[in-house]
Amino acid sequence: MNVSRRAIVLTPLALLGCAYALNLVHSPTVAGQAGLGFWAFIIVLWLAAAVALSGLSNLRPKNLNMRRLAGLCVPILFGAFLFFLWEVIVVGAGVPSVLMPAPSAIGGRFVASLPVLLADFLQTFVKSVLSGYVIGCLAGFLVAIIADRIPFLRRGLLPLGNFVSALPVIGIAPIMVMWFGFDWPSKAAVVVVMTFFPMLVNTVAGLAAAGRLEHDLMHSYAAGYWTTLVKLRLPVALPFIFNALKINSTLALIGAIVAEFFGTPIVGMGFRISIEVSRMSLDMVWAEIALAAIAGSIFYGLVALVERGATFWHPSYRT
Amino acid sequence: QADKVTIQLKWVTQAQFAGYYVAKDKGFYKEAGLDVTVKPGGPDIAPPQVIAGGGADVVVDWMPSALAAREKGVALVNIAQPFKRSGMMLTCRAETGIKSPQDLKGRTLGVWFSGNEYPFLAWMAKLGFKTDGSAGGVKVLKQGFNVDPLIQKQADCISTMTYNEYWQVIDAGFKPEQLVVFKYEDQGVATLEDGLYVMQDKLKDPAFVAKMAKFVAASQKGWDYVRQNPDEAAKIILDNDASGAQTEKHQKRMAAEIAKLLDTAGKGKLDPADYDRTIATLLASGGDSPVITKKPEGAWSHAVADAIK
Amino acid sequence: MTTKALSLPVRRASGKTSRLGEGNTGPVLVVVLAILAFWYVAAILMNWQGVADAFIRAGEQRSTSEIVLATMDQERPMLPAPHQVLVELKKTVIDTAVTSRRSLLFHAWVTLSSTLLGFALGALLGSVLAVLIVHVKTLERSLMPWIISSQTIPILAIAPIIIVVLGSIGITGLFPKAIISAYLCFFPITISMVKGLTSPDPMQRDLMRTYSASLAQTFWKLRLPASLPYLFTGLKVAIAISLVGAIVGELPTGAQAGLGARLLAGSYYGQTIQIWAALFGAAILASLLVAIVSIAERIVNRSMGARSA
Amino acid sequence: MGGSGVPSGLASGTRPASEAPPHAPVVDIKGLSLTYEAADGPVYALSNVDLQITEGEFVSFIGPSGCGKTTLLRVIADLEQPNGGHIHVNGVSPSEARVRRDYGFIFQAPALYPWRTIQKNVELPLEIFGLSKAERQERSQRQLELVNLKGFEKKFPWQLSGGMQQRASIARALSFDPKLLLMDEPFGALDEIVRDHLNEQLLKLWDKTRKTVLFVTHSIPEAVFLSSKIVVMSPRPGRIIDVIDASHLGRERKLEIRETPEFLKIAHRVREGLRAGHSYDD
Amino acid sequence: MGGSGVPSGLASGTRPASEAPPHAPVVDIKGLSLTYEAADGPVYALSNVDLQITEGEFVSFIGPSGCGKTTLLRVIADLEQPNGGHIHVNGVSPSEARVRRDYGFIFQAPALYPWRTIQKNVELPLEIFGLSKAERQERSQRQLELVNLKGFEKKFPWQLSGGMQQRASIARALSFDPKLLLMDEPFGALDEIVRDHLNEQLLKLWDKTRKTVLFVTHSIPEAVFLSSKIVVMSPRPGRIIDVIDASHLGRERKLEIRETPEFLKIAHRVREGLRAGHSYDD
Ligand SMILES: Nc1ncnc2c1ncn2[C@@H]1O[C@H](COP(=O)(O)OP(=O)(O)OP(=O)(O)O)[C@@H](O)[C@H]1O
Ligand SMILES: Nc1ncnc2c1ncn2[C@@H]1O[C@H](COP(=O)(O)OP(=O)(O)OP(=O)(O)O)[C@@H](O)[C@H]1O
Ligand SMILES: Cc1ncc(C[n+]2csc(CCO)c2C)c(N)n1
Ligand SMILES: [Mg+2]
Ligand SMILES: [Mg+2]
Repeated sequence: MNVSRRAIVLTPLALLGCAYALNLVHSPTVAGQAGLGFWAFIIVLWLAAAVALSGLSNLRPKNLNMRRLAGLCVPILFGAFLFFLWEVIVVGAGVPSVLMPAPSAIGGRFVASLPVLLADFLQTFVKSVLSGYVIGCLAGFLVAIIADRIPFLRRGLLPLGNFVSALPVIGIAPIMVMWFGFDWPSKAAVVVVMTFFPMLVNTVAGLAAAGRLEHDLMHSYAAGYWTTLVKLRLPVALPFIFNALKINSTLALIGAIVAEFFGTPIVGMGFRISIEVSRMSLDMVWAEIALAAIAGSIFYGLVALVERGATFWHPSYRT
Repeated sequence: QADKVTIQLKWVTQAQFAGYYVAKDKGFYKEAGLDVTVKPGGPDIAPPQVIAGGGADVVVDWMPSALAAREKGVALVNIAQPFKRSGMMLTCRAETGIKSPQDLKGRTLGVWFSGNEYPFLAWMAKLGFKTDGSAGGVKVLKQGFNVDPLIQKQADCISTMTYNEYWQVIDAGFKPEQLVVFKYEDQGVATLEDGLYVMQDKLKDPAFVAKMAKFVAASQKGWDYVRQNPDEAAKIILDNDASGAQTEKHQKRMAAEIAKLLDTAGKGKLDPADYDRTIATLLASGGDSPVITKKPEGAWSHAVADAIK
Repeated sequence: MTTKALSLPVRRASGKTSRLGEGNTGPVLVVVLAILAFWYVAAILMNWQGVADAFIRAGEQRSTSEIVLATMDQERPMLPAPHQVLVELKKTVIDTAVTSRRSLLFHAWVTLSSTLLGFALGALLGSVLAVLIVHVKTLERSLMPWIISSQTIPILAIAPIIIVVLGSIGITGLFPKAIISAYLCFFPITISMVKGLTSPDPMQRDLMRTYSASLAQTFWKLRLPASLPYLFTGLKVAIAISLVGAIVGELPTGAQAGLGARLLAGSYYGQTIQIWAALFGAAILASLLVAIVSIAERIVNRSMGARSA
Repeated sequence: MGGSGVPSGLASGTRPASEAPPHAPVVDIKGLSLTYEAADGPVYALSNVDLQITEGEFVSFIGPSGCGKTTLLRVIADLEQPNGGHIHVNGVSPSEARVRRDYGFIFQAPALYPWRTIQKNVELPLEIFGLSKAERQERSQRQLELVNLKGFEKKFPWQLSGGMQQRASIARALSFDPKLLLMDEPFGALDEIVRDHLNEQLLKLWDKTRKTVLFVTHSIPEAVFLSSKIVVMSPRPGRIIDVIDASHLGRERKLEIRETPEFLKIAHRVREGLRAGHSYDD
Repeated sequence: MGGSGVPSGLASGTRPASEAPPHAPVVDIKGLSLTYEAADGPVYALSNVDLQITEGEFVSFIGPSGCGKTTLLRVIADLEQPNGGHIHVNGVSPSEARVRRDYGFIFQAPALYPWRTIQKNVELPLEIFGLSKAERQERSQRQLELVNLKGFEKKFPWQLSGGMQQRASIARALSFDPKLLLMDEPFGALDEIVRDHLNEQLLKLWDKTRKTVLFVTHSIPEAVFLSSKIVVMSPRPGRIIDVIDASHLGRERKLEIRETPEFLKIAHRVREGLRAGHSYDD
């Protein structure tokens, strides 16, 4: 109780302090030459925020909606504080913007460049990532099934699956550009290669996860391979498969962006990042990174949401 | 006690940077009382970023990218310009029927970005071709690291360097008469390549200027040596290439071609006329994100060159 | 569910069929042969145009069979024929001393060392994060979204900054590459382990509660053993990704040595065969690493009483 | 898919004439033995087991824990491969019988699938056998009623008590009405009243449908009450030490017969056999 | 470390004087109720339960399947949080009692860890309580002997029969000799002989160590034979409908008392209560 009351008092105080610090750091006398006193103030704020946050996360309001709100507050405040630190350090210590731009600059750039960002997003995420992700995950899944269905192939396919597991992006990207041209299909192909292995390994492990008694039941019904697969083994494998989908959701994005370093039409998140780096427009680079982070997190969140619905019975969702 | 100097190159170890490797290998730096570390670059390395982060004392960069960095707050100053001429050109397959720059209209062109696109943009602006993919312009591809797009016919023309990619096209079975080349020098849009840049505030320190003077002089000695012994320079490059991927044939040719671009008269001292021409080209490049928006001030200095005894 | 507790998730011995054709050599051979055949056909088809073009450029008239032969003997093919890759592998692996920079083994070793260090760091970070997320409510809520965001940041974009920053505080060499590899590979471990650590069923957890076991005891005696099937799949994915990370990390460190440097150089100079050889090197390395994890998995499973499959 | 036949109980109409005549051996075992190979040496689970079960019999298996009752049922169900001896189920090999879906198996543990509701669990075999949705629903409703689980159709297994889970698994096996029922301690977790109730229901079902039932139990009264034949087993290695005929108690039995002298006599014999199978005799 | 105390049975020497006097309430429940929230509506598992159990009592719980026996034991063990009412275990809250390691729980299902051998499973609580290796081994050997599992120490759970697994879980709970034993149908999967044997052993143990035992069973004779008090429950919502004192049967009982009139009288009363809790009365 004590802890949470302290949190309720401390949180607004910390917020006020942060606002004051932000104001201070942007004033010409402090920006780039913040003194010891300023940093001491920041450290105090840090401590206050840490105490406030841990108190907040222990808060258990009776009301369900309030509880949801509290649950949402913690990560948001945590993130906001990270951004605050970033801003204060970059501005206060005068870090050159070519190394690390301030969040405020990035935000400004983000808003100012929305049309460009949208075009890049469509090119990279919608075209390359989504198509590559779907094909790659499907391919990994299907190969796992084939390997499972045909024991003879299993011992041949799985080692070969391992073989393609680490085909590095920078190796395959130029080849894919050569084969599939400059536009998004070559990036999608890179994503396919990158997402294939996690899905393969996880599906194989998932298909082996069903217990003996559950198998015996199917056996006693003389259920065929496919019936057993659909009614028993796939449900049991779902938690594994969703792990792969989650891992791949971020991997696909990295793959597509990196692949654009190796030849692309003049649009795309990777293209923008690579050219803006050399133009030293790090604020634009970080605006693209922010876009990638937002898109990736939403993508991941959707996968996690579907997972919760599909594997509600798994012990990890039963507290 | 030798002075330590770290130089960040713009690209991987190859004869393009032979002067520095030769100076190190032949002991020119040592004679000058310097202990030099040469850091090779790569597609992922932006020399201005490295120098701003304190990773190098001096960097090799192309002027457009250096000036872009300067506008973004990394106060780079050109202290020497060993390369007098630009080696960049656009190489087209003759069979496409391209004969003059006017024929480029509507074609697919491979262009290097990463700061190297400005001369191209300036040229297109001069020709009146749009580069944003709209009708009546040219179709631009961000070219990768090699000449495959030309060979695979994915592009009609690609960017090449006289000392490197052009020969890769030749090696791929093209005869010179099957190619049409447009040198940026000839098109009047050449920009300065491969200059030496340092951080502006460091130049206030006379000791640093003296050290750089020693460095530039010793490097120049290296370049002179390259010009006279291109084959030996190529060997030195091969010895220093950690990737083990370079071939002797290619590096010898590159050293020979590089020699043609070097400044022989000014001994690496930047000619303000070349500088002005580069600025003019860049200011003409237009587009919605121009590399520089105004004429830069103090972007070059003869302090180091003048300090050379 | 009581039934789950009765059996480790291990493939059910499918009686007679599983005994059949023990050993991997036979099946692997068949699959490899099938792939080789497919590959040759693909090589002929994909290289056809290039070869035909080359002959036309050379002004030579060739028969179909000659073109077919030539498709398997190009210097820069779209798809090199298997034997070309094998010859290159033999040249760079067997015919070259391992200490030479032209030896693929040398480069594989460079990459492997940063892979292993990166994997170790990543596994450590990944499991520490997973343990924290499973145990500390605050962290689960506040950390997970940021971990996910961190993974969507394109590594190649921030790798140079990491290198520069680490370089400016004096950390160079193996470590920066390992950091990049760790950054990429910790995520699969975290994801898999979080799922695995929460997979014991309620009754198994209740048992620990009745003993009023500490968090650490519950972790070591219940959560960790129960998480192993998930953990090992995570490790397999992670070690493969850490190899990718190590290779990617070689670019912003100047791509001086390692498989990444080979790939980049091969790509820069259009040496397709060299790219393929390096790709094979990476793939073989990955297979070995994954195989090692699989063997570890099997040993651990056996010691935990899993039925032999 | 795998199975070729719809189980007998699902076929509409009367039994085809081609099937084995009444009193043909449904289970025919000779010299059966089974050894589990374990890392620390073999476990002799069954040794030289001989057994004939004719159609329509109700056979109980009783014996000390670990004597091989479950193993024997699993061999008959083709879930375990014997090391030696002969075994025929309905005149064919266990595996053929399994593929023909000749039997229903109730496992010692409920083995419900946690992602399915209780109703969906009961309908699982019906789905596999390809019954229509309406038919499935009708059958699952009926069986859930029988085991007194009405109102729990939409629950998931982990929301049920131990005994309820076991009853759900009974409903699942009964739902497709197999001619041969293999039941491994189906009523172990049920209280006396429910147990008596289900015993009577099972007996009724048996009498009406002429099923053959193989029934593992630990309760001597239950075994005697239900069975036409009682098989007493003894462990290490698992073998049959007594086969007691109880058919003279008749097919239609009331709970009251448990007080009759015949009943008690048989029960006594079973108890003696059971005691002999144990190492301690206090 | 979570637990502060070594359970009473593990402390060497005699009981400290500071502990509660004999016949202090070990379990004290007033107006307890518990509702499970499920997607399709709440399940009222316990409603207004009152119960006092004093030290040294042997209390059996009997009732129809699904009436809340397991739930009640879980509440006492702090594995489930009640919605209402008061509950004290050894004078403190269930959670404090749990942290003090006041009790041992035998679950309805064996809940053995599949990656541990039988012996290691039995030693699990001892490891957690920090006993030395020698001590652990000595105790696990003794308990495995008691439940007749000698020779199976090195086996993994899936290599054991159902009844053997259950016995292993009994050995595990007994190994650390808790003063309060919560047993949820521990003997459900055991045959009569073993069951009788273990009943006697348990009774001896109880008499010797003055443990308090809470025992869920479905067997009326077992309940009457073992208990000093029998609690009869009824379902939907789970509540106590009868509490029968059986302490007058004495603490030292022989199997033979099952034939005595007192015994049969109590058994009859239990059966009546049980029957009342059921919906069907055929
Ligand atoms: N998969 C297995 N691997 C090794 N041994 C096994 C396996 N399954 C059972 N056993 C052993 O075989 C013997 C017989 O087991 P079974 O399950 O048939 O006994 P049971 O008569 O059903 O006992 P219970 O009444 O306890 O269920 C036991 O000693 C057991 O340890
Ligand atoms: N986790 C749960 N979620 C929802 N309902 C539950 C849960 N656990 C138990 N129940 C319900 O609570 C009631 C009581 O269950 P409990 O397990 O206590 O019964 P029981 O008396 O132990 O029965 P049995 O003798 O069959 O083991 C049952 O109706 C059951 O469906
Ligand atoms: C990504 C990328 N950017 C630029 C070039 C062009 N280029 C050719 S040689 C050379 C060295 C300059 O000193 C450069 C930059 C490329 N190939 N790839
Ligand atoms: Mg059994
Ligand atoms: Mg229960």
